Amino acid sequence: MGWLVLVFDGLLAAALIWLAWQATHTPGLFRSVISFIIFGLLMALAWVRLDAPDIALAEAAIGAGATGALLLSALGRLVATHEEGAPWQERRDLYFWIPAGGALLGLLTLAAWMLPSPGLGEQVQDALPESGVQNPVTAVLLNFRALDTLLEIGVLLLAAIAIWSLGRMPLPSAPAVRSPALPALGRLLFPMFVLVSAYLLWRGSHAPGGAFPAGAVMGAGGILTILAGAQPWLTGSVHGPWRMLLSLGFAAMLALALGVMALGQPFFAYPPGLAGLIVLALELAAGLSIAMSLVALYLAGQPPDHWEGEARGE
Amino acid sequence: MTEVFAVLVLLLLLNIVVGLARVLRGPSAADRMLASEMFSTSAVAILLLLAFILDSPPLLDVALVLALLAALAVVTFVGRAWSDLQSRQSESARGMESRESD
Amino acid sequence: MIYLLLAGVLFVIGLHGLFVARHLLRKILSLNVLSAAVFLLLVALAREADPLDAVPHAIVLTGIVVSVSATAVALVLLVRLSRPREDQRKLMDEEGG
Amino acid sequence: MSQANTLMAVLVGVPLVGAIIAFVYPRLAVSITAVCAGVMVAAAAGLTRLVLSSGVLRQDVGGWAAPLGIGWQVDGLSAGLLLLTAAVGAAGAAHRAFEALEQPFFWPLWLFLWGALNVLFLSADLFNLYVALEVLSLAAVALIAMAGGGALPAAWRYLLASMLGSTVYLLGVALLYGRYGALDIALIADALETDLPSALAAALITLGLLLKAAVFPLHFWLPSAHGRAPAAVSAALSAVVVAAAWYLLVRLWFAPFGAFQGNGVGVLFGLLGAAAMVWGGLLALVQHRLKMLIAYSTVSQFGFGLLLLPLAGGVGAELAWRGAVVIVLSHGLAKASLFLAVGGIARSQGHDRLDAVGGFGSGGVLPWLALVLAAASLLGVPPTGGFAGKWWLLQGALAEGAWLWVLAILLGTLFTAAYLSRLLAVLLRPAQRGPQTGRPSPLTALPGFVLALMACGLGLALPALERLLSSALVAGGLP
Repeated sequence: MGWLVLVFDGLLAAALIWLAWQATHTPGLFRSVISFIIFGLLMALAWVRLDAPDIALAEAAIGAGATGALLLSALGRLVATHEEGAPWQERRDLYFWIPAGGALLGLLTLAAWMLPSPGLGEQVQDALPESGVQNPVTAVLLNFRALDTLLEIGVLLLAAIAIWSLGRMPLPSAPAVRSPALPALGRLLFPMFVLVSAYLLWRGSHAPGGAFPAGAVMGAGGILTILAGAQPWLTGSVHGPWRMLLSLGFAAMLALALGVMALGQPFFAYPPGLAGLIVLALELAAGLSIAMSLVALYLAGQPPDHWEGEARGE
Repeated sequence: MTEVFAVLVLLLLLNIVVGLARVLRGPSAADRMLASEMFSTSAVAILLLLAFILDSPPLLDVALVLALLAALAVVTFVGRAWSDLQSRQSESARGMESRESD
Repeated sequence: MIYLLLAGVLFVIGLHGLFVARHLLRKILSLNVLSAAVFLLLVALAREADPLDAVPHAIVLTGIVVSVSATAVALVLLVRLSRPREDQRKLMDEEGG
Repeated sequence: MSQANTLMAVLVGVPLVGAIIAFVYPRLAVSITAVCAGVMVAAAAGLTRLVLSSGVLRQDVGGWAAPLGIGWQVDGLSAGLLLLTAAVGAAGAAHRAFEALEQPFFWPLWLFLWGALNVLFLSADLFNLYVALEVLSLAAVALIAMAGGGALPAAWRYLLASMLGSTVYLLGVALLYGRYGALDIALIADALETDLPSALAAALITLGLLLKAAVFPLHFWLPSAHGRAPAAVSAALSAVVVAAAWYLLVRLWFAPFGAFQGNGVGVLFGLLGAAAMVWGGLLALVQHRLKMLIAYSTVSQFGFGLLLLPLAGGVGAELAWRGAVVIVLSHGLAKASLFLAVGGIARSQGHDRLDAVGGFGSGGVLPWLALVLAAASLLGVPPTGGFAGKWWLLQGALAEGAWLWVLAILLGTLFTAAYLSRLLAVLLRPAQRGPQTGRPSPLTALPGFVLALMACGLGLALPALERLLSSALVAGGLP
């Protein structure tokens, strides 16, 4: 069995390196983007090999789904998709890069090799009963290091605001060439997306899953329905519900972090006994906001205040 | 039995590696997209097999998510890049006047 | 461990790509490869620890979200950079209509 | 629940809550920002008083102690920078509100920027700092890009540089975590050994931060970004965001990486600082636009802050420390004031070209007064804050007999005088009336003027500053 694992790792590593090179160094932007999407796909396998199913889930949802959709749609919106000549300017710079890169690689690997990696596994195990959940990753994310997660959800909201601040959507979101299959596919698959994300959310408290993969799946479903031409309630106007939904996760976490102080607890310290319930509520709110943010990132600009009927491919 | 599965996993991974040539050679964007779809199908199969070998049910969830979201990339591709390419081609077929007036 | 080496190689590839790539989209891809390398290193280290350490996993999850957000902003900025005139025309159309 | 915990929670929570409200209800944005600004100025002042009375404060976020949870830590240095952030944040917001531009997304982005800065100055956790740095960069990029046109490429370069900077930083953090199994600065400082992984981590983290701080020779993105952004944004970026990267450098090189000091590392920083002063000064001398001149002056002035590191180990350490911090604080106030003043002048004239802009009094008297006062502090005319800082830094260098750094300080001051004289030469021209359409409200000049007064007044608050920056109130102590 040992050699099988070794061959598997070797093949995976070789493929990843090759794909990374393809994505960054070969002519043809479309080819680069496709290579990068496959890179994400294989990274999910690498995470599985490294015993990190939580990250594998996120990578599967993000790498294969959301980032792919973002990159492809950006590619479609770029004016010059064709790129002439070599993807980089001078091959002379290799005289610098080969020794420099080699030295960096050697240093990094040597340093990484020397690391004892004591880790915090034991502390996490000890504190797990008090965290309110059984999945250690969820416990770290939503209890021990909840401040990081608060800021992370904040980054998503911030990215959506930043993108809206850059202007309106650059192009109507409906495809230029209409396919009758798309709306049908969207309608057919959307319930599946909702179901799977609800399942992942529920799994999160005791097994890999949780707000992020759930939100990413839900966001992917949202992008699908937009592609299928059903988005009238997603308006950029102040009166629509979208702004509230975008901020829901961030607002809920902040309200909780500050709210517990009214109960005499320090900032972000969950009252004993309520931790499990709080984590679940936070995951629900965060998941919804993550989904909404991903859709906002995909639209690449502030959507119109009113969608016109014709833009929806009806 | 797990031995057989492990060999299968390896074969599937090899399948991906060989298939990468299709991504490299194209020639058309659709070829590349289809090849990448083949990869996600293979990856789902690898994950399912690994879930049995390692006896780790979370991997089934990963496979599920991967299977669902792989559809998204294709749909985006069809909906955006492909149709854009087509409309651009038809546009350039119509002549260059419209472009110069821009 | 093969994954530590992999992380190193990916880091160098990403760095090189970032500096020499001409097209801006490829610079974004390079940055993503770069951060994937760092995440890989973190998780590979977590695996060495005994018992399995959940903190790097959480850190990487946070990092992935952050990098997706930054990538999205960069992509939109790139699109705006590449077609400024068209954007302005669209904006004018909107304000006119 | 202690008072310190409440104050820190307010500094983090209030701007973020404000950002949400400003985004969801744009009509309330200005008033909610005003409320937040008031609360944060009060909280920063309260926290500073608390530090003065009870020493270094430390809190565990969420009740989880350090290796597992995230710690907040406030000492004299972070209190000073929190105060600077509050002053510049409030003044910039007021300037923007008086300008009355129709850009509703400015307010949530501004509050995000402010919140991220507060987290940065509070947090003692390396990964939490990473996330805060990302929030900071994204908000800053969006604020720069808001100006449109030529600001877009600047925003793009800034985004790319800071994404690379944070990735390199994170790689360093990963190595440290793999080495010590902790992310808390104090814990790592206790455990640090001078081996290869730690040295590499120190180098990577420093490189990432230098990229974010735009230190020579990694300054390529800064001037165009700071020069093209809207006035309030340039003020915040140049005054506080650059200072934040400097703060992290000092924090890390004083406590955990202090063990590597003395291997010529300090000299390296000093040379970088000196080079930044000269190069930034030279480029400031050849600029054709007011805002670009001021932006290059930031590259140059940052060099003074870096001189702290070569001086930190010797007998003049405490003087140099006090001097460098005061320079950074007074530079922040003066630079923000300059950007706000020039922003007002540029708006009234319709441009900010050095050869064509009108003299003293064009577009109101107040911005010109602010300009003069801020320039005096930047130059180091007694009794301004800038003078006190440079004096202490020079005293520290003299006490150690470090003639190279004495020379650098004098040279830097000379360059400052040279490029500021170009600015002040404009004063002597006859006043011009700009186009009537672009006349801003006279109130817009007020915040910048107040900041300039504060920069000068800093020189009168020296006893309090001396107490705040005394070695007893520095977390981890002076090395």
